[in-house]
Amino acid sequence: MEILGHYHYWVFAVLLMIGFYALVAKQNLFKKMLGLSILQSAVFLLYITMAEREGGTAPIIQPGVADQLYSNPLPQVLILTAIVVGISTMALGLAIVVRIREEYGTIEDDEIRRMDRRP
Amino acid sequence: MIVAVFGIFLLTLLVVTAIAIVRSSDLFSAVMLSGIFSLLMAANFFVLDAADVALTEAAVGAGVATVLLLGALALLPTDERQGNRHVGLAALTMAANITVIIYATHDVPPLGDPAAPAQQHVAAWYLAHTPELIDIPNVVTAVLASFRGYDTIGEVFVILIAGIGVLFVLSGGRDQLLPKRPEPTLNTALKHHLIPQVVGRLMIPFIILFGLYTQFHGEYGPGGGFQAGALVAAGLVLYSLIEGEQAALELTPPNLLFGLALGGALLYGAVGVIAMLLGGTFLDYSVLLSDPIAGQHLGIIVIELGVGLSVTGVMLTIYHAFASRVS
Amino acid sequence: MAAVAEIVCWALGWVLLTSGAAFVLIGGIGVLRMPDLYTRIHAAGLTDSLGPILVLSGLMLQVGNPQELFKLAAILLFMMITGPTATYALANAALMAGIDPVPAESSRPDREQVR
Amino acid sequence: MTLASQLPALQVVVPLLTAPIAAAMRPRDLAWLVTCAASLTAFAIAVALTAGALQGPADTSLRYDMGGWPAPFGIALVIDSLSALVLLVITGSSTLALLAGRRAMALDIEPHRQPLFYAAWLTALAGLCGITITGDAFNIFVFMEISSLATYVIIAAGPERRALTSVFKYLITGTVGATFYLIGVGLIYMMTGTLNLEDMELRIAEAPSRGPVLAAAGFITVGLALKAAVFPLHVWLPNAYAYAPHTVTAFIAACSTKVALYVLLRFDFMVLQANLPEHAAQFAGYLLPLALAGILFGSSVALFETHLKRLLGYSSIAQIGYIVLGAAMLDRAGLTAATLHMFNHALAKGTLFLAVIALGLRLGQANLNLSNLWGVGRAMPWTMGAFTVAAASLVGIPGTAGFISKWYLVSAALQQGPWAVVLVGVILISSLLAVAYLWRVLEPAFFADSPATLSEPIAHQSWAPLVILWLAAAANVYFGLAPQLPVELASRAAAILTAGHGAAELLP
Repeated sequence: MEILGHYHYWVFAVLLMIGFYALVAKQNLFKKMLGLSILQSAVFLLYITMAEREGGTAPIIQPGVADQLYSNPLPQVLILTAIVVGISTMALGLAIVVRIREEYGTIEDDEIRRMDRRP
Repeated sequence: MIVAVFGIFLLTLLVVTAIAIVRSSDLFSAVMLSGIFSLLMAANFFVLDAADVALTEAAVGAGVATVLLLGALALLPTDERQGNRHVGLAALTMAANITVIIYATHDVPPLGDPAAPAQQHVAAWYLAHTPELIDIPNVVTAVLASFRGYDTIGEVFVILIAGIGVLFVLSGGRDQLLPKRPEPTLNTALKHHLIPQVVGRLMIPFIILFGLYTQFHGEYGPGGGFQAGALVAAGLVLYSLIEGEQAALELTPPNLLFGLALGGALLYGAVGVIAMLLGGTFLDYSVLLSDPIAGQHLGIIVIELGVGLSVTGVMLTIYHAFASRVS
Repeated sequence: MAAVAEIVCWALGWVLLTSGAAFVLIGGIGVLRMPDLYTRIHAAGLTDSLGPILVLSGLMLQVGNPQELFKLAAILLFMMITGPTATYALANAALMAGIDPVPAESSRPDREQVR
Repeated sequence: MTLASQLPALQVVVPLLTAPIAAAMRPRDLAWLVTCAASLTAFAIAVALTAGALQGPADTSLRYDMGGWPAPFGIALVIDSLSALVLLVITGSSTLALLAGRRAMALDIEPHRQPLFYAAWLTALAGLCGITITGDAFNIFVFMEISSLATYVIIAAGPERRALTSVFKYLITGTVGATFYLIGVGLIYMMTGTLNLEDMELRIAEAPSRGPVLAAAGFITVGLALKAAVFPLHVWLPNAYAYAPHTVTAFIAACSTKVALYVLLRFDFMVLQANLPEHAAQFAGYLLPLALAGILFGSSVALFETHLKRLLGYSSIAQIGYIVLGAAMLDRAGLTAATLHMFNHALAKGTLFLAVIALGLRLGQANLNLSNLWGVGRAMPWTMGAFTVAAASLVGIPGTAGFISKWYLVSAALQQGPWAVVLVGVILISSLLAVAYLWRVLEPAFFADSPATLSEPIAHQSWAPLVILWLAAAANVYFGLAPQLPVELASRAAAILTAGHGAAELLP
């Protein structure tokens, strides 16, 4: 039962770290953006997991059904917001990456660093 | 129990996909995999009884995000030069972080626990009082649009600033903001491929119809302005892919799209300001009409419309900002 | 009588679901085992067309209410239109990109690994 | 409701809703005008709110229920002395930078991009005000993202291509910081079932287990420290400051890291430490050494830096160290010093960057290496005069605002028992280093022989930037001679932060 009850949280931790690894270790700026989106998705998972309720349904009130259990609407609302924030960040980040490519001719971090060091 | 077992299957796939995204050196495959990642995530949200979030993740994460990534990738080199840096540092932080999180979560309430604090207090209040205070079936929409409407206006401005930002950043070093008249030869994409063109034309009206259904059915079922905006935008992106960039820009001129984005955000804000003028606090829809519940309904419909317009406008503006650069 | 019909629907539904799942599985194995892109598309087409058709028909037999039946039918129609189109677009794009099919006599898996 | 009771909402709504209007403005000059008007209105509202916060007892606070829903169910705005002080800093620096920077921005940014730029500026302003004023943990995240995205946009307006790489690094760091904050809020929500900060404070004590809350405290502290550029998480800051347009630097250097620090203080002291005594010791145990290291590191690197804006950026890292140091003392005196230094450092650093705007108009955007500043003091005596006043304030010369907060900081440090000597020693050494690195700017500017590198002015000199610059410099002196207002606000803020706080006597 311990495994079933907490597996979601472990996956949250693992996804978070996969995203983090891509951010730290990958040189390619586009790959970093993908890593960032994995990182953010991991947090969505955390919130939606805590909203789940055993025997519940999606929080859409069914008229006339007494004693129906619903999952928690609040974290779902928060994550709707967070998803939109995520896509906004990604769009802006991609625009910056495209401009970096136009100015530097590459999107590999270490090459850019080398070009910056040689003024 | 079933949920948990099924969840474990989906989650394991999710981890495998995430690893594949990071490891893949071909960025095109990485983008496709990230689309799969979002779909798996959406399926997972659905299993966890979060219908609205699942719909949003599918429309935004798997749909719009993939289109944006492809649009950007068309302007970028598509293979990653191999070679990782700081691997030791990354591994160390990862190990430390995983330990902290697993320590933190080992005594949190397990999945689905009805006695968990998160299920009490505010959440229980929302579920109990939405029927009498707002009287719409979808509690997610009620919380999103009314109880936490101030968060949602912030969200609209986040997406608006993303649109403004993409236009601003991509216009660097150019003499115009928005593509006025692209080359006729540019990006004629599927013009000469009969089957996708015919099928695409067939699908577009249905996609937009579904978008409108999502927009106006959001009080009763999963949906709302964000999902609708993303769906309508997806339909119009499909149009642009089939008929070419130029035809799409003639159908929806860039100024119109940007105007929609600004106008949607202002419409949302105007509802709040009108509520202030009528003697309520900002975004207090109850004062809009003499009957508070009718006022709530009116307020929610109008702000959801504002959100939908703004999201459609911003998504298409961003798409065209990338697509019109491909030469 | 109604009860018998229900049981028949339920059983038939499970048969369709299971066979649909089997086709999806076979398609998946095919994608891994086939030697070149075009044959792999063929295998993937199986997961795109026959699999969902069987699975969705199975589900349609099992749900009772007409609203859900309609939704499932709409999804089925949608998949029957988009699936083949996607397969076509993929094959067409591959051909345009200059990927040649592997000739029949050399289509051994080990050859694929060398390439 | 009266206009006065609507002020908390208007503080955010005015700049927020003006942003789309500014983006649509034609002709383009109107965009600047509209932006200035909105920023001035926001400043006026902040002044009115401060006046309100100063009336009545020390822990007085003004509340506003968004959407008419009561606090834990809706989103509440809370204005007390602490948020009033930060609001003054944000709106003041935005207004001064806008007024002083019109010409510089007209040169830096092509006319057709200007409406978008000003819209982003207003959104950043609204986002920062929104973070400061809200009483809801998730709402902080939303407005943090608004302000961050808008800040990335206005930094990316920088004329050199390195602005893009700097802003990309800032984007990654900022998003990771915000994500960590979001994880922390999620873990606390799991344990308390609420998002309202005050409600959280009450319910955390009843949390079924401590582990998740402590981990949440870690995530929130690290996330906000990333945003606030607390050493050693500062790497994004110097380049982001250096390659942004000068006007943007004047705005964000004065307030964006301060706002992250403000959230850190509010969250840590009011929500976490009040209920977790062991967390107070952890907070001090980790942050005190980091603050000391940051002070010494920032000042030392500034000593060898050759680019004026990067030098000032490293100096900011040291100054952020002072603020964290004050907070890590955990007592009222330390917190008073920390909040006071937020105000005074914003004043001094803002003035220095306003002077940089004027220098940029004369020398060109890119020529701000120290070697290009030779003789500039004689060519531009008014600009460099104001720069000198602000530099004196940054060092902490008596008679300037910087002296007041250094004085409070040293007095607070002296109460720290056996550690007092170390703390005071570090503060004194760092002040000496500050004298040294600022002298490296001022000495050649005034006394070097060769003004040969000075080319013809890039732009026709105008009086507006100088007037604004001297206004800011005069404020540095005024708040040094008559510091009642910021001191009063800061001591009230410290009282609010330590209220109901059993850990005030816990020393590291």
